[in-house]
Amino acid sequence: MSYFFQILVSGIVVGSIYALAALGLVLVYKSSRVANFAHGQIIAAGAFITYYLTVGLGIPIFFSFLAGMIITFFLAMSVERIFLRRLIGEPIISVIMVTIGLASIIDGLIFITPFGTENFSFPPFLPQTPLTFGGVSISWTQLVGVIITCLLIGAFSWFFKKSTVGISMRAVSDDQFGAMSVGISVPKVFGLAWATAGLSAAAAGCIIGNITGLNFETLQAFGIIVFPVVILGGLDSILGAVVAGIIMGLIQQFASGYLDGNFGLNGTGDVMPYIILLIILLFKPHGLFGIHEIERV
Amino acid sequence: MGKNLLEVNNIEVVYNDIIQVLRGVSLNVPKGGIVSLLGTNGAGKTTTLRAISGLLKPENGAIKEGYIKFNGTDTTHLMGTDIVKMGAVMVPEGRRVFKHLTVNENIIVGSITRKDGSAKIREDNELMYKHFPRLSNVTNRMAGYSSGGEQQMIAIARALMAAPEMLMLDEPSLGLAPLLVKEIFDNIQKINKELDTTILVVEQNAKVALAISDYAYIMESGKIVLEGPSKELQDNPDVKEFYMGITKGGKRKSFKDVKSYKRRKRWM
Amino acid sequence: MAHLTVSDVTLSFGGLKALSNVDMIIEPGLITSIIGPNGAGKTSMLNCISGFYHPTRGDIFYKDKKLTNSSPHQVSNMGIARAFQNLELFSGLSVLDNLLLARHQNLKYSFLHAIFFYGKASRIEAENRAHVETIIDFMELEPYRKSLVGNLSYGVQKKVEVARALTLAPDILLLDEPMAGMNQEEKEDIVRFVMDIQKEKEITVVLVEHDLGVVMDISDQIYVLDFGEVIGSGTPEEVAQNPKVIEAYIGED
Amino acid sequence: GGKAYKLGLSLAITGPTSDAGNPYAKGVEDYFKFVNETNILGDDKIDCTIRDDQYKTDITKRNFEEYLDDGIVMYLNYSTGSTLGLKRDFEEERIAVLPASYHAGNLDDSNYIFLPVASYSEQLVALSEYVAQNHTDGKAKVAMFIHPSAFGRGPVDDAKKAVAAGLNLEIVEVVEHGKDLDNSAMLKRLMSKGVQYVLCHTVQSPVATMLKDSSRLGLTAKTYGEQGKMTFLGVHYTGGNDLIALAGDACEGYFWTCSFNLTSEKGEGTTKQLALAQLYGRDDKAANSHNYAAGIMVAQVATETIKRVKAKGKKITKETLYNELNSMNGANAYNPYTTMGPVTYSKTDRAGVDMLQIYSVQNGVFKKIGEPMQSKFMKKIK
Amino acid sequence: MSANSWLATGNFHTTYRQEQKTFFTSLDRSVFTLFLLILFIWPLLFPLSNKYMLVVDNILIAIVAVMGLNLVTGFAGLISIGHAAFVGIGAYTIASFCRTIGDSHIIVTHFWPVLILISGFVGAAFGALVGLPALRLKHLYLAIATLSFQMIFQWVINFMTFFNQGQTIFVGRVFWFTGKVGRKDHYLFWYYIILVIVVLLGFGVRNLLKTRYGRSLVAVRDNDRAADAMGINPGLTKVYAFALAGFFAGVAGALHAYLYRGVGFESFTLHESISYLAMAIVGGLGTLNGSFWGPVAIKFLDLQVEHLSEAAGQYLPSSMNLATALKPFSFGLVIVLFLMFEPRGIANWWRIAKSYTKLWPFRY
Ligand SMILES: Nc1ncnc2c1ncn2[C@@H]1O[C@H](COP(=O)(O)OP(=O)(O)OP(=O)(O)O)[C@@H](O)[C@H]1O
Ligand SMILES: Nc1ncnc2c1ncn2[C@@H]1O[C@H](COP(=O)(O)OP(=O)(O)OP(=O)(O)O)[C@@H](O)[C@H]1O
Ligand SMILES: CC(C)C[C@H](N)C(=O)O
Ligand SMILES: [Mg+2]
Ligand SMILES: [Mg+2]
Repeated sequence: MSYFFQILVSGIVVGSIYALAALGLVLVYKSSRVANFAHGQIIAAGAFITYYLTVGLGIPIFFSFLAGMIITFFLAMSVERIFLRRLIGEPIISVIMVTIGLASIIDGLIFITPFGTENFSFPPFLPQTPLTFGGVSISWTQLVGVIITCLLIGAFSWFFKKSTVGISMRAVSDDQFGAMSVGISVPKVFGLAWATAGLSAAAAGCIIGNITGLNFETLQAFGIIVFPVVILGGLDSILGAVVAGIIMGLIQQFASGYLDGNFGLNGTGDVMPYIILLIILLFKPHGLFGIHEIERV
Repeated sequence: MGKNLLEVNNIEVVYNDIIQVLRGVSLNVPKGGIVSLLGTNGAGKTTTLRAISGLLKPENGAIKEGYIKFNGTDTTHLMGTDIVKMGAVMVPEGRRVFKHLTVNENIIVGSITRKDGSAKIREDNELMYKHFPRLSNVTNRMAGYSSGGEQQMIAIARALMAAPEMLMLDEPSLGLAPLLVKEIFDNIQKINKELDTTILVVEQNAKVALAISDYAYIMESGKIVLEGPSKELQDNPDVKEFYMGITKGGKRKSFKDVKSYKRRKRWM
Repeated sequence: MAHLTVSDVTLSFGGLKALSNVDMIIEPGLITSIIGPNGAGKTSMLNCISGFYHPTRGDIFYKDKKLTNSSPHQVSNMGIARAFQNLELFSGLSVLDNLLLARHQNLKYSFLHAIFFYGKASRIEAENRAHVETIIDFMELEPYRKSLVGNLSYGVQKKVEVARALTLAPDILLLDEPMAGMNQEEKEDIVRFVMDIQKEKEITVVLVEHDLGVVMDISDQIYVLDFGEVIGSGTPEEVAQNPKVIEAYIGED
Repeated sequence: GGKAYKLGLSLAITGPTSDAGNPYAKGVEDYFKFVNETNILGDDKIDCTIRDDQYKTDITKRNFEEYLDDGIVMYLNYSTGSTLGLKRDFEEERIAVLPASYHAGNLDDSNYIFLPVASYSEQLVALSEYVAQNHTDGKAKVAMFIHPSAFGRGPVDDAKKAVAAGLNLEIVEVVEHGKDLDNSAMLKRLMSKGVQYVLCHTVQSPVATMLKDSSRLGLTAKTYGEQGKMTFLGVHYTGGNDLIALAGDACEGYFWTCSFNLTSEKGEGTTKQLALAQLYGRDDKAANSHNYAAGIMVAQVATETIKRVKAKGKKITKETLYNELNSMNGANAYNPYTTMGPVTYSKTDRAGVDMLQIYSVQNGVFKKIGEPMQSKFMKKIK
Repeated sequence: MSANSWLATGNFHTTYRQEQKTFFTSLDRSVFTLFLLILFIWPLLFPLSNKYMLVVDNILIAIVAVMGLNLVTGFAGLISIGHAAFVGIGAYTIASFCRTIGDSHIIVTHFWPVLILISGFVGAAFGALVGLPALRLKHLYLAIATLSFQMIFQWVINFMTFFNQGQTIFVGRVFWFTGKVGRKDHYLFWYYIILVIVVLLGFGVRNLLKTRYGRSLVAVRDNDRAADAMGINPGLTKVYAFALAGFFAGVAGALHAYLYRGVGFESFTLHESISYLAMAIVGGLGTLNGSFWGPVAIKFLDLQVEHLSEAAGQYLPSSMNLATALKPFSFGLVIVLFLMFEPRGIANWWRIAKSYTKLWPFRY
């Protein structure tokens, strides 16, 4: 039984980290309807920046974590400013392609640094002994990860529901021209969306980096892994990202916990999310919490 | 009536660098007045409003000649946001409410450019429901599900939340049932009186537009072809026939008769 | 025999009843108008007929064929065409292509013919092009033939909507506020088209429109909807006298 | 002026596995530079083009064709996928190839691929033998933690064959890992099945994640074979400084087989390696990487082969080099300073260094455990 | 017709059939024929090294694949992030034959044109299957469904022993009338084969686009509700679009298998899917000639960037890292800059250039 609960808890913990990684995609999509294929690179960049601040400059981890998030915030904002601003109003697919190109550019930049090919790990700064409850254990890193996820997600949910700026960001995704007519600066909204996405990506990068060690390939792959999560959640729903993240985390853990090694199957944790996603989409074509396009003819 | 709040001087607008739509349009809107702009399809009315509110760029259009002054400041090449901040807000053609936002969220968004504190904004928010009591029942519904008339009201309320000095409306009566048209135009008049908001309205429904406005312009093929106080235009026989469907005899002419003849009036 | 019969149709969206127990008979060869306040369910009615919505209850028959659960393309293949209230054009295509698309079901040649584009495909395409050209003439769209629809002004786009529906060569044409956003003169043009469509092409017309002048002048029969219910029907004279209709829709003048 | 002998290397300097490919490329580059600068081949020079293929077979093929067009006499390759994919071209072109992939399948139906060191299979079997020998009570229960691909699965089959051939251990489970962020459940399952040893054959990153999980769950053995805990062991690409970098303290006590000398154990070879790195301004990370050593090693073998052919007064061609490689045995075995033992090739044996050293992480560096060894079962199951 | 058939200007069509022609003037036709002729004889006049011939062949295969992708994504507006998997399906169809009957079986070596066609149909079948979600899903949801297909494809190939767990499955050398095609002529031989296929498929697409089968694709892209009302079954059309794309991909995959004489999963990964998308977009979505420009541009860019970074590496200190980093960097930069300034792709330049000259072939 404790095996089952361990899988359950691990699934939830891993899932909330997925949710955090997915959050950035949701934020960008929510205002601009663009799927950002460079998200994984931003996650990696955020982690590397934080690492450099911590180890290279010797800043205490708490501050470097914050600083890493802030730097990535501005980094993402300038990426939007420089590369995506011109494309406002162009076909979405061209914009998506630009993010793919961006991913390549960031790859190149990271390959110039040692981070591209070498491996690092954060110095341990949390207690190493895990928290154990009745045979189920989670590590401090994971716990902190879950807490940060909860904080960020709570903050963003509030922001989009209640603040005028948040509402205006949703408005932009509904109708850009309408938004402009009431004086919303669409470019500013996009900049802000990217910036906040960068912030959450940095947080996700640090947490993942703490768990897996800092390996560019691994970190950058999260940009793709989170796609089934955001789609399942419904693309523009923050709550959706959380729920879907946890579902995906559970699926992965249960798949590798119960399927692998049985029935001649193996490595199912990587493919199950996609299969389940397809099945769920058949019944819920807008994901679990995605808004239904209001289509009236 | 005061001095001119808006001054459009001889503007020429070109889309995609080749399609010239406005060929020297000039018009003035006095402070506190209601001015209507009438014209045939494709005359360039919408384009004129876009030019005034700095929203040509997203449509790949540009002002090539002439200037626009709002409140004495040259706004010819300003962006939409800045023009809204200066106090000129447009209610776009086809309403364009934010479908997936609730009615109240739609209205709140209108205040994005304001800096005068949340208390004042909340007050105005309440005020909107006084102006449009119909909306107070549906504050939390998705705006996309509202009826055409409700959407028009939402769009106007949203624009009013910017506390504008001048409100521009592009065909507010489009697709509305007769009773609602009356309601909307009553509202427009009330807003003009109570909030002292200057109004520029583009309309196809010449009858109602001329009834509430002080002054009117008629536009065709990118030019102003006729202008004058609304009262006078109402009595102009050509306007009567071609914009209001009233025959020379003063009776409404029947649509059944259009088949037999086809005559067009073009002002040159 | 009645052309199109709507019998006891109810349509609900969650709690909201867009149509309740609506009965209608659309007589062949006539102009039937549906009027009513905004949100009364007029468009929903057209949507039910054309297959975009499926009634929660009740049935719709066309020449004894039940089309209650048909999808839009099936309905249009049966000869019922429609123009939309909120422009649903192929805005990235030219006027010509928009109309050619409406000929889809009339182009009967195989995929292989299409790939090699010999004989049949080429001949049929040319014939259809000629047909489309007559519609362009009829609706006076010549100057816009090659323009991108999305760049046209609202009024012209509305005309293209009607033209496109007409290109389907339907038996019944459903028009949803074709004159919205037009001034007097342009309305007169559209009225002229509609009447020609009915008389010359012998097409049954169902018209949804807010301009009472137009509706009263040209309809043979009118149905008035309010909150999804039929509150009156009959000839224009009958409807104009109906107190319920005056209260809900027309208002005292 | 002397002649220039053309060689080509195609590998992943960017993209997947570039953490290994990058230092590897540096090793090759530096050693050839050294050869040319110190006139090891007299007036003759080696002109080796190095090109990135981002771990994609299609690009590797393109690079290979270009090298052929240029007239290379020996080819250095990298990944398992491309080595297998180009196998037929190697046969047709009759060109000797030294890959960085030690996949046993490289040797099947092929005459021109020369593994620099013992195959992954041989290494995994050797590790299994080590476990079996050093386990004290009864049969050792082991689990395999492998890469979800042919690269990961191949050696497991050989290990199973060895068990069938009498190797005294029990393979309880074979885990193909995904991109898991948490291995707690898996580790607990292995524990509950009584697994005492986990043999890894994959790349560093998943191993690092697993070791971290195990160590925080307190499942990692403090000493080899500790009762009620798990001892982790792994093959070539699971270890090295990269693992230490990723896993930190969590990899204390990790066992690893490798045929290369590590700079953490001072010796004549490693001194030379470090000197070479210093000569060409490499940073510490590259200098101390066993992948750097692996790169140097293939360059050494290539150089040595050319040198021997030259010494015999023959022309340097694809053919003469191939024949020379095949006779690199017995008294002619070659001893590069980077490896644990001599390189021996013959018509029937195209795996180079057969000696394996077991290393273990102690205080953050890999330290030698015992003497170099050789797998016994590998010969039996062939 | 009295007007000069060689000039475009002052030339009016008097029947609708004239408007359907691929070439409006004899000059167009002649220039195009000459162009084709050049494509066929240049390799004989200026023999290329194997490497470059391989590159050229690769471009042609990519053109086949991208033509398909352009049909589904460009014309029908359904973003597909799994196109490489379809190409893979084609390649693995050939591989399956090799696994079951042997890679040098006469069917594989002699009847390869049939096998290529079969691969196309298998691709089409999978295309239709994967297109099924398009009945319900839209936009990015659909795009990610295709991404899922990509992932599942990769997993299955890597998992199944029948597919050699993703490791290379060899394909034997083919025969031509002159006998076995050896290593020396291999790339040249396939150049001609693929070129013929490209020309045939190109004309096929060109024709298709003039007919209901092409127009319906564009209709569902622009407005699928309106298409529905016009009597076009949008669901079926979308499935058909995917099937069409699958066919092209399948053919491309089979060609890839024969050209590389082997099939391994690395050639059909997500990364490749994204490259195909890049080619389609850079070329110009929704244009036929874009399907030609895109692959040429991207592969050429790839080569140039490689040369550049290698050349730069010679002058840079600690060369390798910088030089190799330069590759993804400048590659991404060129694509991004290009799209920033020409989001409609090269086809748009082509259109502009053409409207200046009005004299060139391919009046697409
Ligand atoms: N984005 C655009 N690109 C190109 N041409 C345009 C664009 N928008 C409008 N036009 C053209 O400009 C002209 C004027 O259009 P506009 O929308 O201003 O007319 P309007 O007077 O508002 O007409 P309506 O009453 O029908 O709305 C039309 O001929 C139209 O085709
Ligand atoms: N897809 C839908 N989902 C939910 N509610 C809908 C939907 N379509 C229509 N409705 C509701 O059904 C009612 C009738 O709408 P409908 O569009 O038929 O009105 P209408 O009579 O055409 O009005 P108008 O004159 O403004 O066009 C409205 O209350 C509308 O909000
Ligand atoms: C880094 C590579 C040489 C090893 C890799 N795992 C492969 O065999 O493909
Ligand atoms: Mg307008
Ligand atoms: Mg309606």
